[in-house]
Amino acid sequence: MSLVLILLPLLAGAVLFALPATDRTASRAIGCVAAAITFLLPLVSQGDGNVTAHWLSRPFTASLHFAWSGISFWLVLLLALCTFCAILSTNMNRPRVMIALLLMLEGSMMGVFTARDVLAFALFWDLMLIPPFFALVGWGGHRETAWRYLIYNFAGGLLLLLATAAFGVIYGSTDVIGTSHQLLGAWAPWIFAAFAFAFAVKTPVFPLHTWMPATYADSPPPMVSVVSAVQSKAGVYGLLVICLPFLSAAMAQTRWIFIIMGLVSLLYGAYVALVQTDGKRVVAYSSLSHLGLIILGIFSLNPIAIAGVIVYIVAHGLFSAALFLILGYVEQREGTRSLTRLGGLGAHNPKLAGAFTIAALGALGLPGLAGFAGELVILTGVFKAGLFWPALIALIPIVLASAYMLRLLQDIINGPEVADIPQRADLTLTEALALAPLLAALVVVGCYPHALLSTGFSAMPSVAAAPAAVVGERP
Amino acid sequence: MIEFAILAFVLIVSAIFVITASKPIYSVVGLLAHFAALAVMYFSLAAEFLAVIQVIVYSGAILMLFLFVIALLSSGVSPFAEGPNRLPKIAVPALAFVLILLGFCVYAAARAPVAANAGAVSASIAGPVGAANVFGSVGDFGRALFTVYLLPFEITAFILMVAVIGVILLAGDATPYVPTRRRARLVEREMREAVLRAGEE
Amino acid sequence: MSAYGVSHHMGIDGNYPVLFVIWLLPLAGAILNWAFGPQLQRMSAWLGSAVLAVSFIATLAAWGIGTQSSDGALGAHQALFSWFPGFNFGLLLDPLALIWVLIITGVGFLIHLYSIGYMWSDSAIARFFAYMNFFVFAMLTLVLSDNFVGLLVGWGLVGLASYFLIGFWFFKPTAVAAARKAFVINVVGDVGIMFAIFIIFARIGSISFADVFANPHALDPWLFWTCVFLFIGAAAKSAQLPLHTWLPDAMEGPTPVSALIHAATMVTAGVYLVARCAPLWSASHDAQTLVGTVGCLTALAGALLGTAQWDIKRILAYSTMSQIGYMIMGVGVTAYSAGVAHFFTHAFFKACLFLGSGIIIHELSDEQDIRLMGGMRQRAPVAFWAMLSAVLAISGCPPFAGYFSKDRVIYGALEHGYVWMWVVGLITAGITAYYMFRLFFVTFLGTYRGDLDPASVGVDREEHAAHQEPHHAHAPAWLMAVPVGVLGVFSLIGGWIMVTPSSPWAHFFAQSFPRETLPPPAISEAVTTALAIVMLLAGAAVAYARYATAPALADAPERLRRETQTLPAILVHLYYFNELIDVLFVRPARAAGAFFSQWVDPHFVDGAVREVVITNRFLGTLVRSFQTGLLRAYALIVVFGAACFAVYYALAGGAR
Amino acid sequence: MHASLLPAAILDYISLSFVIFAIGVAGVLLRRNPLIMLMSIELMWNAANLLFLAFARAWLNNAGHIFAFLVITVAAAEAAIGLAIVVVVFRSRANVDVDEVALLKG
Amino acid sequence: MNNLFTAQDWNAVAPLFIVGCVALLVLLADLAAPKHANRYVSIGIGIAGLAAGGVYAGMQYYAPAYDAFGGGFINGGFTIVFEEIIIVAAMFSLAMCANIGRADRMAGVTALILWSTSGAMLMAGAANLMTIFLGLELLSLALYCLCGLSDRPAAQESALKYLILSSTASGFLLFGMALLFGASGSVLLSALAAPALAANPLYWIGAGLFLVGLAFKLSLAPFHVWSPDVYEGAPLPITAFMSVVTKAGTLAVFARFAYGAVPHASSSPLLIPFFIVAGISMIVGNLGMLAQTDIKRLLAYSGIAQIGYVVAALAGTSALGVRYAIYYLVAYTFMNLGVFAIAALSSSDNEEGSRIASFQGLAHRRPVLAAVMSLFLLALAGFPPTAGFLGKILILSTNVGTGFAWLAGLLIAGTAISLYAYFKIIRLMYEPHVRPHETVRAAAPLAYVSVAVCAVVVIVMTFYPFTPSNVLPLVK
Repeated sequence: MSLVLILLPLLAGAVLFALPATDRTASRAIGCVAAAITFLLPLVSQGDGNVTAHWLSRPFTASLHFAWSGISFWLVLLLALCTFCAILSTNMNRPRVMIALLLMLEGSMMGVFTARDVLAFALFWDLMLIPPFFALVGWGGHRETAWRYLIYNFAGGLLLLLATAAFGVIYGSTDVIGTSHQLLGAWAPWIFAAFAFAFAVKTPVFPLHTWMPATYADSPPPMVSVVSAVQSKAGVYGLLVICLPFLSAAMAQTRWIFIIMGLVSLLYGAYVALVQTDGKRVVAYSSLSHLGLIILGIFSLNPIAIAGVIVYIVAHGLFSAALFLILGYVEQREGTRSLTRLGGLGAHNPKLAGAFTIAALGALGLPGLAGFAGELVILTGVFKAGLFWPALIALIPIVLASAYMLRLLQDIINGPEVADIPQRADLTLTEALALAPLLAALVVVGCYPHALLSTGFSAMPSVAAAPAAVVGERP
Repeated sequence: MIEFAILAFVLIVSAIFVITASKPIYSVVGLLAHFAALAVMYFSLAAEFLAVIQVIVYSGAILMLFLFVIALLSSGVSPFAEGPNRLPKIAVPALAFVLILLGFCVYAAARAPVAANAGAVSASIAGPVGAANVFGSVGDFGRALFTVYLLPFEITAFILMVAVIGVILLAGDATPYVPTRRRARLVEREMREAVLRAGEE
Repeated sequence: MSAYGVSHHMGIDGNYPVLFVIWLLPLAGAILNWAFGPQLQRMSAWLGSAVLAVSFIATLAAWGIGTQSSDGALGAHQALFSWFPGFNFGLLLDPLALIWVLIITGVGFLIHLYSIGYMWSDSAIARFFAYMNFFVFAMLTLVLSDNFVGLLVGWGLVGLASYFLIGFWFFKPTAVAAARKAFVINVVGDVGIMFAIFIIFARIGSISFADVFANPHALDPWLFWTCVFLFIGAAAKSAQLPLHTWLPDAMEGPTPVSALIHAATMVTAGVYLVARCAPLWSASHDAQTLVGTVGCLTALAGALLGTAQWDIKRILAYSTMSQIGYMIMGVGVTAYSAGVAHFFTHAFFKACLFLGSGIIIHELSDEQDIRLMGGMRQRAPVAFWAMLSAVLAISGCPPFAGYFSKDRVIYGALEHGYVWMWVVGLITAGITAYYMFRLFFVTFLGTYRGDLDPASVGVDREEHAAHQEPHHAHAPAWLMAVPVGVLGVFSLIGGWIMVTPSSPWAHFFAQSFPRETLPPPAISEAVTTALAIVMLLAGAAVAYARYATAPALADAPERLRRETQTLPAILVHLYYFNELIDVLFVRPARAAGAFFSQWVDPHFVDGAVREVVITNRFLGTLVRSFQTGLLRAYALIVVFGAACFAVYYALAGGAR
Repeated sequence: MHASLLPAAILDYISLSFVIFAIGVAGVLLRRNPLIMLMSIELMWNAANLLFLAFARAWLNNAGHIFAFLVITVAAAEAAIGLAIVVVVFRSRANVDVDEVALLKG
Repeated sequence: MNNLFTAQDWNAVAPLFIVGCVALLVLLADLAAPKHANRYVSIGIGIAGLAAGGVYAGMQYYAPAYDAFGGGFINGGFTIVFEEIIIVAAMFSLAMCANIGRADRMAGVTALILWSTSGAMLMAGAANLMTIFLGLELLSLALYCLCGLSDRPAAQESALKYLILSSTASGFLLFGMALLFGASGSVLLSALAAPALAANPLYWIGAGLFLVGLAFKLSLAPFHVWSPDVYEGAPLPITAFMSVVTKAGTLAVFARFAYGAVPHASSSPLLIPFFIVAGISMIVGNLGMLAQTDIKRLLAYSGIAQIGYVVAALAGTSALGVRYAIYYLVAYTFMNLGVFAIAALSSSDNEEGSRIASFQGLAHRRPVLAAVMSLFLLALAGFPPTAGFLGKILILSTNVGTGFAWLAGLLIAGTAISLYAYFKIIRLMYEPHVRPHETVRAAAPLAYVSVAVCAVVVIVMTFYPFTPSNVLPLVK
C-alpha cells in the first residue's frame, strides 16, 4: 500500500516527459492528481499500509519495509499537501520539468518517511538530494549553490551510510524503525555521532547551515517550499525514529553539545534574519532559528517536548511552505524580492496581503496558530526537563521573530505604494487555492493539535527505557 | 667457488656496461657477454638444457632482434639523439633514495637465514651429466615439461601467437617510410594541437 | 474552599450555551465582515454593532450563571477540550470575568455605534469592523478562559487586533511603525507569561486556574518569580513602566480604536491578570510591593507626561497610562476590588473623553493639536458637556464615578501599609486634575485658533503633519452624539454602586477575592478623601489660572507658544525612554545581525567550508602534478613504491 | 663433479641476482633510449631466472627450470612486441627519446 | 603418461581454451569473409566464442571445487565467477568495437582481445606461480599491442609507456616469485601457507615484490601512474576492456594469494601494506578525477579509486569480504562499461567521444541516453538506487566487522571527493545551453543493447543483491 506513495509520484513524474516540453495545464493536472492521491490514501485506507520484502540477510538483515505508522503518518500528509500546493502554484518557464522534479522529490521523500528499515531510509535519503540539485541547475541563479547543496548534503549522506552499516553490523538488523532498543557499548557514541552529523547537516543546525540560505534563495519557489517545509524535517525525523529509540543513552551523554547548538541556531538565525533584505533569506534564516528550537526540544529528551516537536514540525512545514510560495508570487509579479524595493502591495492585493499576514503570523508564533502550540509545548517540556536557562534563552528569539517577520510583512505589503515596481494584479484563483489548504491547516493544528501530540507521546518508548538522568524530570 | 666469483664479476661488469654504454649497439654487446656468462652459470647449476636455451634463444634470437631494430632505426635522422633531460629536480634525490633502499634489500637478503639448506647434495643426482632422469638433464626437464607442467607449456602457444599477430598488426601494414626532420616537426605540431584542443575545456 | 477564599473548582461545571454566544458571536461577525466586506460595505458597520449588541444582551442574561455559587464554587465553568493531561481548556464566567465582559460588550457596543459615524466614509469600513469584532472576540477569549494558556492565547490575539487597528491606515509609515512597535513590545509581555506558564506547569502539572490557585505555595520557591513573569506580561499590555512607550504611538489608530482598545478594555488586561491571580499575589508579599511600586510610579510618570503634551489624543493616552497605574497599584497591593472598581469607572469616562475628542477631531477635519483648537464649546456642545462630566470624573470630583474608585485605590494603598504610595497617589491626583482641566480649557474655551498660522502657537509643522488622519465626509450626527452622551452620563453615575464598604459592589466581589482583615491605618478614609479633594481643587485652580482667566484667554496664542518653548526637555522627550530602548535593545540586535550575516557567516562558518574545497582542489592538482607524462618519472615512482614495500617486508620478515 | 654441484652458498646467488636486478632497475630509471630500457628489463628478468635456477638446484626441484624456460619464452615474445612498438613510435617521430614522448600527462 | 590428466582437468581449462582457439577461428574467418562485412564477422564470432566459453564455465558452477593439472589451475565457484565477469567485459568491449577502429584490423584486434581474455581467465583460476605469471603475461602482451593499434600518436605513446612500465613491474613480480619459490621450494600457492614460512625473510621479501607486481596491475596508488596515460591513449574499447579485465584477473590472483597463501592471513601484517595502498588509491584516484577533461582519463582515476574499494572489501580476509568484493566488482564492471558504451555511442571520428565537453547538452540531443549516463555516474558516485550504493554499504559493513574502520573512513572521504567530478558531467549534460550538434556516427544496435543491459543490471542488483556463496578462493 505504502509503495503507492513512493511509486505513484515517481511514475507520474516519468510520464510527464511524454508531454510537450512547454505544456503546463496537463502536467499540472497530472501532478495534482498524483499528489492528491498520495494525500488521501493514508487518510482513507485502513491500517498503516505495511509492505515488506526481504532484501539482505548478510552482513545484516535488511528488508524493503515501508509503512506510515506513527510520526511518518503526519510527515507523509505534510509532504503530500506541500507537494500538492507547490505543483498547483508552479507557474514558470519549463513548468513540465519542474513539476516532474517535484513529483520525483515527493516520491523519494515518501520513501524516507515511510521506510521502516534504516538501509531503505538511507537509500531514499540520498535519492532525495537529486531533484533539488537539478532545480538549482535549471533555474538557480548561481552555479556553486547547486554544488554546495549537493556536496554538503551528500557528505552527510555518506556518514549516514557509514552509520547505517555500523548499526547493522552491531545490531544485526536494520529493519528496526518503529521498534526500540538501547544500543550500548563502545560503538554506540560513534554511530550516533555519524547519524547526528547527517541529520544536523540536513536540518540544518548552526555551524553546518551555510548551504541553506543560498539554496533557499536560489531555488525556484515551488521547489524551495517543499525542501524547506519537508526535506529539512528528514533530519529531525531521523533523530526521532533512529537516534531516540536506539541511541538515547549516547544522546544523553552529548545532549549539551546539541542543546547549545540548538540555542545558537535559534539566536543566530533570528539575529541574521533581522537584517536580511532578501525576503527569501529572511525566511531561510528564520527556518534555521525555528529548527534550532526543534533540536533543543528533542535533546531535552522530555516526552512533552518531543510531543511539541511533532506539532512544530508540521507547523513549520505549513508556514514556511506558504511563505515561500507567497514570496514566489511576489517575485513573479514585481520582479524583485528586495524588502528595500518592495512596499505597499496590500492596497491593491488584499488577498495576497491576507494570506501573507496569516502565514507570517503563524511563523512568529501567534497564539492560536500552529507555531504557537508547538513552541509552547516544546518549551514547557524543556523547562520541565530541568533546562532552566535554555528555556529562558529560547524566549528571546520569539520576540525577535515577531520583529523580523513583521518587518518582512510590512515592508512588502504596508507603507505607501512604491512607484517603480509593476504592482500587478491580486492572487489568481489557482494561487489562492494553492495557499488555502496550508493556511487552513495552520489554524486547525493551532487549535486542535491533540492527534499530533498523542503521536508525539507514543513516539517516545525509548525515553521511558533510558536512564532517569536522561529524562531529567525536575525533582 | 672461484669460478662463481669470476662469473659473478663478469655478470655484474657486463650488466653495468649494458646500462652505461654510450651507443645501443655497445649495450647489445654487453648483454651478449652477460648472457654468455649466465649460460655458464646455469651450467654450473646443473641446468644444461637451460644453459643451451639461454644461448640459443637469448643470444641467438632476442639479441638479433635488437640488432635488427637498431639497424632499422639508424636509417632515420639521428634516431638516438637525446633532447634535454625533462625529469624534475626532485627525481635526483628520489633516485638516490631508491637505490639506497634497493641496496638495503640486497643486504637484507644476503643476511637472510635460508630454510633451504645450501649445498644439499643428494645421491640422486650422482651419475654422468646429460644422462636422462638425472636432475637438470634434458630428459628430466622434458618429462616434467610434458607431464606436470603441461598446462603452462600449452599457454606459451597462445603467448607466441599473440606476439606474432601483435607484431604483424603493429608494424606489418606500414607503407615504406622515410622520416625527415620536416615531417617529424609536422607530426609534432599536429599532436600538440590535438592535445591543446583536448586540454582547453 | 482553600485558605484563600477561592474555591478549588472555580465555577460550577456544566454546559452553558450562552457563553458560546457571548464568546463566538463577535468572531462570526469578524469573519463575515472580513469575507464579504466588499459586498457589505456600510452594512458591515451595522452588522458588527448588532453582533456586539446581542453579545451584550447575552452577557446580561448570563449574569445569573456568572454570579451563582454553590459550596464555594463560584460562577460558571464550561469545559472545552484537552491537549494532553494538564493542558485542559475551558471557559469560566465568574464575577471578575463578568465585569470585564460587561464592559467589553457594553462599552464596546457604544464605541461600535460611534464608529459607524466616525468611519462612515472610509472605503475600508468593512475591514475596520472586522478588526473591531475580532478584537472583541480576542478580549473575550482572554477574560473567559479558565486557564493560563487560553488567557495567553487571548493575550496574543488582542495584541494582534491592536496591531491591525493601529496600522489600520497602513499607507501611513508612522502608523505602520507604531503598529510594529506595539506588537513587538506586547510579545515581550506574552513571552513573560509563557515563562510563568513553564514554571506553573513544571511545578503544578496543570495550567488551569483552579489547580494553580488551590495551593499557590506549591510554586515555592518560584512563587515570586511566577508573579514577576506574569507581571511582565501585564506591564507590557497595560503600558506600565518601562514597557509603556508603545501606547502613545498607538494613537495612530482611528480614535474609536483608541477609545475601545487603548483606553477602555485591552490595556486593562494587566489589571485583570493581577486580579485574576489574586491568590498568587496575596501569597507573595514581594510581588505586591513590586507591582504596587511599578503601578504607583507609572501613575505619576504618566500624569507628568500628560502635562507636557499638545496632541489631544496623546494627552489622553498618558492619562490612560497614569490611570492604569492607579489600577495596577490597587490590585498590586491586593486592594483588588478597588483596582477593579477603578477599571470599571475608567472605562466610562476615558471612553467618553476619547469619543468626545473624536467628535472634535472630526469637527476640525482631523486637527489633533489643542493649540490649534479653542472655542470648541460652541462648535461641539455635546462633546463639551460629556467631556466636562468625564474630566470631573477622572480628576476624582465627587460625586462623579472616578471619585469613588480612585479614593478606594489610594486608601487601599494606605490600608495595606504603603504610605508613600498613598502620598504619591494624592499628588498624582492633583496633577491629573491639572492636565485634564488644561486640556479642557484650552480646547473648549477662548476663540478658535485653527485659522492662525500654526507657528504662531508654537506648532512644529513636519512633526505635526504626521498626525493627520485622512479626511472623511460627515455622517448622521446622532450616531456619534448618542454614545458620547451615554458615556458622559455613566461617568457621572457609574460609581454610585460602590459608595459604601457594604455597597453592592463590595458584596459583588465578596467571594471573588481573598478576604483579609487589616488593622485600621493611622489616617482615616475621611482624611484621605479630604486631601484628595484639596489636591483636585489645587490642580484645577492652577489650570484655571493659566488657561481660563480672561487675560489668559485673551493672548492665548502667545502664552501657548511660550509654554511650548519652555516645557522641560525631559518631559518633551518622554524621559528619553524611546532613545534608551533604541540604544539598549534595537541597535545591539541590528548590530549583532549585521555582524553575523556579514562577517561570521561568510568568513568564519562558510570560510571553513571553503577551506575544505580549496584544499581538495590543491590536492587534486598535486596528484595530477605527478603525471608529468615522462616515462622515467613514472618508472621512478613505481620503483620508489616497490622499494618501500621491499624494505617494509625485509624488516617485517625479520631480516636485520 | 662430486666436489660440489652447488659451487657457492645459496646466499651468494641471492645476492648476485639482487645486484643484477638492481642494475637492471637502475638502467630503466637512468636511460632514455627505449631499446636500452628493454635491455635493462631483460637484465631484471634474467636475474630472476638465475634465482630460479639456483633455488631449483638448492631444492633439487626442476620446477625452477620449467619456470626459467617459460620466462625465456615470454621474454622473447615481449621483446618482439616491445621492439615493434618502438619502431611504430619511431615512425611517427624522428627519434625515440622517451623524454620526448610525453603527449599524455595530467 | 596419457592418463596423467583426466577429462576433469581439461574441463577446468576448457573455457579459456575455447576462447583462445576461437581467436584463431576469427583470423581464419577473416580471410574468407567479404571485405565490407569482416568487421561484423569478427565481432560476431568473437562474441559467440566468448558466450560459448561463458556457458561452458557456467555449467560447472555448482560442481565442487577441485584443482586441475597438479594444482596449476583450480576450478570452482570463485574461478568461474571471475571468468564470467571477464567474459562479459570482453563481450562489451567487442560490442564497442562495432563503430571504433579500422575495419581491416578488426580480426586481429578481436583475436588479441580473445587471447587477452583467456589470459585473464587463466589468472582467475591460477593456483601456482607459473600459471599466474603466464596468465598475466598473456593478458599484458596482448594489451600492449591493442593499445598501440591506432594511428593516433597518443595511442602509440600509451603502448610504449604501458610496455616499459608493465614489464618492469613484471620483473618485480617475477623476482618475488623466484624468492617465494626459493622460500617454499614449490611453485604451488598452497605450499606458501605453511606456518614455518611466517618466519622466513625470503618469503616476506618475495611476497612483498609479488604484491608490488599485483598492485601495479591493479593500478593502486602509487603504482597507478601508468593507468591515466594508458587509458587516455588507448582506443576506447580497449580502455574499457583494460579497465575491467586486467583488474578482475589480478584481483582473483590477489584474493587467492591473500586467502590461501598467507600463513594465518587474517591476523598477519603481511597484507597490511596492500590495504594501505588501497586506501591511498581511494583518495588519490578521486582527487585525480577533479579537473579532468577527457572521460577516459577520468575513468582511469575513477577506476583507481573503485578498485581501491574492492580491495578494501578483502581487508581482514573474511569469508563475507570476498563475496562483497565480487559484488562490487560486478557492479563496477557494469557501471563502468555503461559509461564507456555511452562514450562509444556519442563518439565521432575526430575525437572518440572521449572529451567530456562533447557531453554538453546531451540531455537535449538524446534525453534517454543522458538519463542512463546519469544513472551510471550516480552509481559510480555511490548514489542510490544503484548497485554502487549497496556495494559501498556492504564494503563498509565488512570493514566495520573486521575492524578496518580506517578503511571505511577513507572510503567515505574518497566518495565525498569524487562526487564533484561525476556530477560535473551530469550538470554538463543537463545544462540549458546546447553546443552545436556533434557529427555522431550511426551507432550499431549492439551498442544500445549493451547500454540497456548495463542499466538494468545496475539497478536490479541493488534490490536483488548478488553475493554468491561458494566463492571462497581455495588453493587446495
